[in-house]
Amino acid sequence: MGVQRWLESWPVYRQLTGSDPLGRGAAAESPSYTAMRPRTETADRVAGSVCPFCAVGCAQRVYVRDEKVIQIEGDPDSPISRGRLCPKGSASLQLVTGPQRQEKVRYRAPYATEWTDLDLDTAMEMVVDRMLDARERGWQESDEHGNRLARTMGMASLGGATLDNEENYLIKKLFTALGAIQIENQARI
Amino acid sequence: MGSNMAEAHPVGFQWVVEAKSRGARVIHIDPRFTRTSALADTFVPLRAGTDIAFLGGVINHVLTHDLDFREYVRAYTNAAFLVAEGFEDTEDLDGLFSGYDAETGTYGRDLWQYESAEQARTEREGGEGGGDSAMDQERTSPMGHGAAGAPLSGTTGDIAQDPTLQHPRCVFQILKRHFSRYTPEMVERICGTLPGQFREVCEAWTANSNRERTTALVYSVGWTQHSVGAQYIRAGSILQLLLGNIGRPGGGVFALRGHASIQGSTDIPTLFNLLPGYLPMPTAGSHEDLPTYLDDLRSPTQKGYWAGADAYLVSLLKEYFGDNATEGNGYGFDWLPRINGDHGTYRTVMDMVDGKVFGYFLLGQNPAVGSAHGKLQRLGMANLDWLVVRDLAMIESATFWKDSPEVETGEIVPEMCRTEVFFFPAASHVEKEGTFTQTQRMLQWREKAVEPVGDQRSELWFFYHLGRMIRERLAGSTDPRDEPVQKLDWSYAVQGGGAWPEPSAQDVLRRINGYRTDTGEPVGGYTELAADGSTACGCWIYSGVFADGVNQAARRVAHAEQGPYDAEWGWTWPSNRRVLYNRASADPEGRPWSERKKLVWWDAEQGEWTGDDVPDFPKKTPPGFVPPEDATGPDALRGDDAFIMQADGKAWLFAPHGMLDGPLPTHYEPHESPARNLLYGQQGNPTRKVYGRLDNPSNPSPPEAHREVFPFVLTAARLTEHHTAGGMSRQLPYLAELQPELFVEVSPELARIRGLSHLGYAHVVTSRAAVEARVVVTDRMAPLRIDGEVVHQVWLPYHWGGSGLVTGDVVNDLLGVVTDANVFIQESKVATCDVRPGHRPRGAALTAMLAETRARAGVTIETGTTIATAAGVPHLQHTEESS
Amino acid sequence: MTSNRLSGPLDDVAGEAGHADHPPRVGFFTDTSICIGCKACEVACKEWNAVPEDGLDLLGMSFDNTGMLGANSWRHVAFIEQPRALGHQDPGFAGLPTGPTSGDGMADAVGPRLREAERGGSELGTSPLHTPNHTESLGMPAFSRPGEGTGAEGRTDFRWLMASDVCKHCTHAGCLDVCPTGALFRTEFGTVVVQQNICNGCGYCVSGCPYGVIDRRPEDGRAQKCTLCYDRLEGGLEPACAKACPTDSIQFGELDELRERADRRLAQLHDIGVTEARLYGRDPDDGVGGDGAFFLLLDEPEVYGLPPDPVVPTRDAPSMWRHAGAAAAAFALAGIGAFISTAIGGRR
Amino acid sequence: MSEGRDPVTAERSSDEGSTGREAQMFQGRRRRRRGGGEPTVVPDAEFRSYYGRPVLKAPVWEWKIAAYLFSGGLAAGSAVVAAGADLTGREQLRRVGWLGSFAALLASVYFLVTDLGRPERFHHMLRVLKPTSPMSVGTWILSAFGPGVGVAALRELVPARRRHTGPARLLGRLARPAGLSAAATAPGVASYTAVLLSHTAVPGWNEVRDELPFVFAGSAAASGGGLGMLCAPVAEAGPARVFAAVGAAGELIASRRMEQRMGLVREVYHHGRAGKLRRGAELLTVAGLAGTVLVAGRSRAGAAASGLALLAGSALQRFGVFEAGTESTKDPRYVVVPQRERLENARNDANQ
Repeated sequence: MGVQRWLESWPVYRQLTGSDPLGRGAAAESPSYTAMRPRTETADRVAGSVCPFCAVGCAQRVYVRDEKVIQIEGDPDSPISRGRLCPKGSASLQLVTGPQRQEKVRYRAPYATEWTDLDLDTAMEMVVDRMLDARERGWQESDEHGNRLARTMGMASLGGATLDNEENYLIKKLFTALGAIQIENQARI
Repeated sequence: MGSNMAEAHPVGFQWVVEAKSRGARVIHIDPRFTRTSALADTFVPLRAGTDIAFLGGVINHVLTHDLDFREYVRAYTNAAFLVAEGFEDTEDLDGLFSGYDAETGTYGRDLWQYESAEQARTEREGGEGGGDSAMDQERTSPMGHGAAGAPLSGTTGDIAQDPTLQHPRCVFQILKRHFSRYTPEMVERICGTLPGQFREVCEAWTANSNRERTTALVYSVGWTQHSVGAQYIRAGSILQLLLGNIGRPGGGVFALRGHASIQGSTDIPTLFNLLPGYLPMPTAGSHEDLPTYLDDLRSPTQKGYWAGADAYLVSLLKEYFGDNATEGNGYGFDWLPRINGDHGTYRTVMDMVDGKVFGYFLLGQNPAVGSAHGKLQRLGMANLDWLVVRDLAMIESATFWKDSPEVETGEIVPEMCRTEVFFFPAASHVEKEGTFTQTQRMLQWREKAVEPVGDQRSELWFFYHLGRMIRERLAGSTDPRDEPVQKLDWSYAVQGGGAWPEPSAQDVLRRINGYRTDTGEPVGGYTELAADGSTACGCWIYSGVFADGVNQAARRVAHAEQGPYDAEWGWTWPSNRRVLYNRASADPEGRPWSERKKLVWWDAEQGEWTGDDVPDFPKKTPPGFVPPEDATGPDALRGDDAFIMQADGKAWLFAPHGMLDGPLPTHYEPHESPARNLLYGQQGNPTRKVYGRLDNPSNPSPPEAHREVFPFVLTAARLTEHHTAGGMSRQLPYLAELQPELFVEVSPELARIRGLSHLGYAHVVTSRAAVEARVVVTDRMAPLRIDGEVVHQVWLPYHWGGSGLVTGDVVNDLLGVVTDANVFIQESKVATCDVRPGHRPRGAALTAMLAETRARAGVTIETGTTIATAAGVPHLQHTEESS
Repeated sequence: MTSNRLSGPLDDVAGEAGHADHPPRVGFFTDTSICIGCKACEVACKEWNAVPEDGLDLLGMSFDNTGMLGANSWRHVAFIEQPRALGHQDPGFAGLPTGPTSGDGMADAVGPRLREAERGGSELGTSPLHTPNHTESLGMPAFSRPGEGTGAEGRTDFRWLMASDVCKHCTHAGCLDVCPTGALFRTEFGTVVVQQNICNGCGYCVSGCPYGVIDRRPEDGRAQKCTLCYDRLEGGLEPACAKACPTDSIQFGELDELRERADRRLAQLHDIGVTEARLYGRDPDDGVGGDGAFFLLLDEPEVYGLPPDPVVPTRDAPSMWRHAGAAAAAFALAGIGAFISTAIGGRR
Repeated sequence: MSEGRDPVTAERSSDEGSTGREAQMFQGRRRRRRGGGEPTVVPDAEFRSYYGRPVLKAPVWEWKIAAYLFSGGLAAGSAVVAAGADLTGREQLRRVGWLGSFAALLASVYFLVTDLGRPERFHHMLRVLKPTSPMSVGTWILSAFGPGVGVAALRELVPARRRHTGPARLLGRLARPAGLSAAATAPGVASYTAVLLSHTAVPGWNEVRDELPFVFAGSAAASGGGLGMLCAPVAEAGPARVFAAVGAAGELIASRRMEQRMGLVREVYHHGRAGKLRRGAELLTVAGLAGTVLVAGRSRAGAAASGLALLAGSALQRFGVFEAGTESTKDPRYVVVPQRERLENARNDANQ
């Protein structure tokens, strides 16, 4: 039996005994290819997403296995994109999983020539310190005519247009409450 | 026009290809033969920066040959309205409109108003003259979808009109006269477009615009990034209105926007002059308290939906400040900071250079590469106290202090650069949830697929916790300026535990949608918002996205399983409506203009508007409705007032309000142009912002001397294979390999003149910078004959910078900063330049070469700052004292 | 027994390869007349199949920086700029103050230099060697400065062709036939796939392919080419490139249906005046028995870098072996004869 | 081409070598066929290509494959000589033959295996027996050939003092049948390599498919005989000389005939490295043949020199053919022009 199985695993044997005498098809196929399946079938879950590049808004499906993204492709259900993606959208997997992604906070001290590490909590505290300081120094209570300004010109922000609406909402809300008005984004560019 | 759809929006272009296969004709009008042109039926070349001349020509063709869709024009536009006496056109004033103030370079617009039958037009405008232009600027919204419509009071009946369209002061006749100079011959002389081709476009456009057929107009930043950018879109809109192509299926003016949620970031703006939903930021002096603000925003007696702007604003304040916003304290209106001028990103960067700004946040943005005048951007950043950069990858704007071009020239020395830089790794689009708003105003929800790793966080997390920490710091403060922070409603739901939980985007969206302050129940739409504090709503135009407590943006019903307008995929503002002003798809009597082009119509039996899309009209207002005298708001809309956000219910061929540089589009030459304006003495946009500073030099343009130093027209754009400043593409091997190197496209003719060879090196030179690129000699580029003179155009993609897998010079360094006065968007689609063979000089030699070039061109701080050149006004130079 | 096992039309290609109860043969129809040259196919393919980046060289071939198909590019978008018209398209250049076309300027800057590359530029992404410096002229007579003339001598016609190339999955596949290990095999879908767990990198397939598609990946040692996303097909998914293609230039489906669709599209294009449209690889009577991936082209195949009349070498195999047999016989005779003749001639 | 020269004019001024051909190529592409019946002198006048890029992939095979072609042929030729010598009692010649054959066989296997991208998977060649793959067929032929040569050669390696041990005697008895079996497959070994090359899309190899087996078989005989002449005493080497002479003559005739029948690819056989190699091969083979006929029977040195010349000639022949094929893939002309002609002819035939 073992010999038989061993023999059957030999394509030449299958060529001689099977339907593929020339050994160009069924006889030559190896077990791992016979068992081949798309990796998307191994996904633990599929998240519905939207391409982050241009504003067409192509829908994406994000396949996740073991908490890692294993594939991103177009969602054929979308009335906008019908599952299609351009080269940038098609490169989303690389965008998300590539080695260019930074994972750690980096800090460049004044006059430094290199980056150093900083932990996130500390960095947040330092940013808060600096925001409050810049806000103070740039504060304008009123203009030359005495009109109320109640604002700070000490800090500014320029946002990308790949931020979510919810994020933009909080950004504008927080800065407005702080009196910071030079809050801009790509739409001005 | 002004769009390279196949390259910049390839997946959207599938619909164009599909339409073409069904017989649609595709015409591409652009300075350069692109991948879009390759698929078009007709490619029409024109000189960059002359689109208004071209469109004006088409408008003139339509008007002189009576080819407009007259029933549509008469019913739905302001063609019949009379403009008050005193209005003078560019025809009269050598390229200026009445009301120009040469001192400030602005218009007072009281002379552009309608003639009112009885009562005055707007009181404030009339009273103040030109003095309030700064205030008007702030109220003007970039890409304002009907917001800041004129606070005209009452009903259309108040405006004098001539339904025969014959009165010399009616809009139609004014339009006719205004565009009468835009003849095919003039189009040829200005644009370089040959009369045969121009006629072909005119005929195709008009023949395809009628009851049975509609024509769509697509534009992108090829239109907006000009010193006359807003008027480009106006010109397109006027033409589409004249031809009845607005509010109808297959028609429209499509702005193809370039970023995943750039529409969202204007709707819910991070823009200095806007609050969410195109509500203006309060202006110092003009908006001292809530009532004055609201009165300025809208008239309580105004017709249409903008009349409800008070409810939108109060609901926003209720969301901002929660229970702390009460009727007694004006709902916290006083806690809002005031603006009083240009606080746009370019102004801010110059303030950085001048040491007036201390800290800067860059949130997924890379101005060192992506903004005009890259050097100014980098020098600005080098003069900050601190800079926070949040991005997926290390970008040029984070590393400017060690590897920017200025380090090579010695203008930035790392050891002497003070700026403290924080780089925070950001979560990607699959590592956070939230909505993007795409180019057709559709919100689509993204689920979180995986958790970000390491220090990667969403902006939502970042700002939520900054807010939380700041509020904790300031909790005990008694300083009144800290009150807004203390009073802020920051009570967003969070997910997960610990000290640093992730805020719930869903909860933020729910509050953007709006809810009843008593029950917390989500509102169903903006019509339910009230000005009495009973509702809170973060963005009125998004109201309805969480209707019934359901995240409507997360709907993903397959397109195969629903109707033609796919109403159950995502959610489109306003009110999940796909086609704005779709009342105009039916005739004044409420019947579709044709069976083929039906969209919404009046169902007499049911007594309501119905159709394939959500009707953009009061549901129960019949077509023939005439409102009573005292009606206001939506109730005051006539049955044929299809443009429901406008105070007069009509689409504006002539804009009595809202535009700062003229009620009608006028061809002005770009700030940097090889040609004199052939239409008027006025060369460029007389209201453009020139920022005349030593660090922002301009190349000379006629009538200034020495334009021969920069003889060629420069234009820049995207490639399919890259994304803007490259932070999301040059870092990716699969994209970097597809377009690995910066190149400059030149015609064979220009190559011969300048001795350039294919794949050789060349450098493009302006008074700001020299950029080196590989030469691509291609038949796709062709010179044009402009008023008898041959003009060459060169093109570069602008995606490269110093970081990433593929690097190159920053094309945006070539540009200076000149902006449109309406929206403060820079003119980056056209400039002048020289092209020289070989590598550019490096280091000090580069600085010297640029200085020599500027000297040869006679460039000083004054160059380009004489913005008024028309006869009859003083020709003043608008320079700033540079520190 | 099936006929036409070595060449010629073959109805049941998977059946011939021993697959019983197999699904219908599938393939690609690439309609290049609607290709927008976006290269989504290249990227989607690489993302799915984890194909490595293939070099960061600017090739100077219009917008093509991939070069050709190879081990590290299983889809390749060709870009061709030509001074001729596309159907009734108006390219807008007539009457402009132009001079003569740059014509073959790009090819002149690229082609000759490639000959010096190790494999003549048939390796992917080879950049043209010895980039000219700026002092070189274009190699064209500068008989007039543009714009000085009347325009009469100027260029008028122009078109920009784009086409996504891919493995043809031939009915008679040269690569598959010569593969000595059985790594290359005909799948039940009628496609041709390299089994990466089998291939020993002999390189025979590289020379066996009449289209220059398959190649050996140097750092890996194995032969690589389009699998028509064999794994995806097994899951009922369409190949990554076809799925991504924004304009549906790349159409995936059952081959018979695709052929009908292509015939209709060809007729449609001819009707609207694009008379230069033609199908390539559609014909089962061609030298490879028809392609599983075929194309609608707007010019001669060689303009796109495709062989005009490819033939599977196997077609001539019987004849080759006959000649080899004769040579072997002659060799044997010579050997035997040598000894016999020496024996007859006497021992020296 | 020197750096910095104008690509077009420089090439046009050249009339020889590859640059000259490129010049033609680009002129050709510009010059579309003119109307009317004007006869075109150069058939490639209509040649067009994709930026001059090759259509085909150049073979990935290195020089080792050319060396393999030679060593395989040598193994086959030597095996025939050795078997004949065995049967006719020429011990020295037999010894030289088997050892030479075995060494050549080992070399060829070495060349073949190390040229693989994944040498450790060499044995995958034995997974299938594919009639459509000359390499598969060749593998099995070599598998049949190799053991016989091995046994026969092993016998030659047994030191004299051990020849009477049991295993050695067994070996001795096996050697002849083993050797004969090898000799029987040797013609296959000698000629299959020609099919191996021709059964490709490489124009330089495919287009010479009818003649190449004869060239290779002749070359194998010449090298096998040559080795005998080089290493065996003149007295025993008679058959080797005849074999070599017939082989060399056959190779020369077949090679000439091959060139006469070539189309456009003649260029790659004439120009460049391939041309040099082939001219060298012809020269050495002619010299070796002349030496074989005229002096090898009389002078040990002459025989050695002639044998060496034949060996070298055979080797250069293989390298030349190999190189020519490789060259023919680098220029799209050799692919496009013949195919275009074929299509034109078919079209003309159809129209008549």
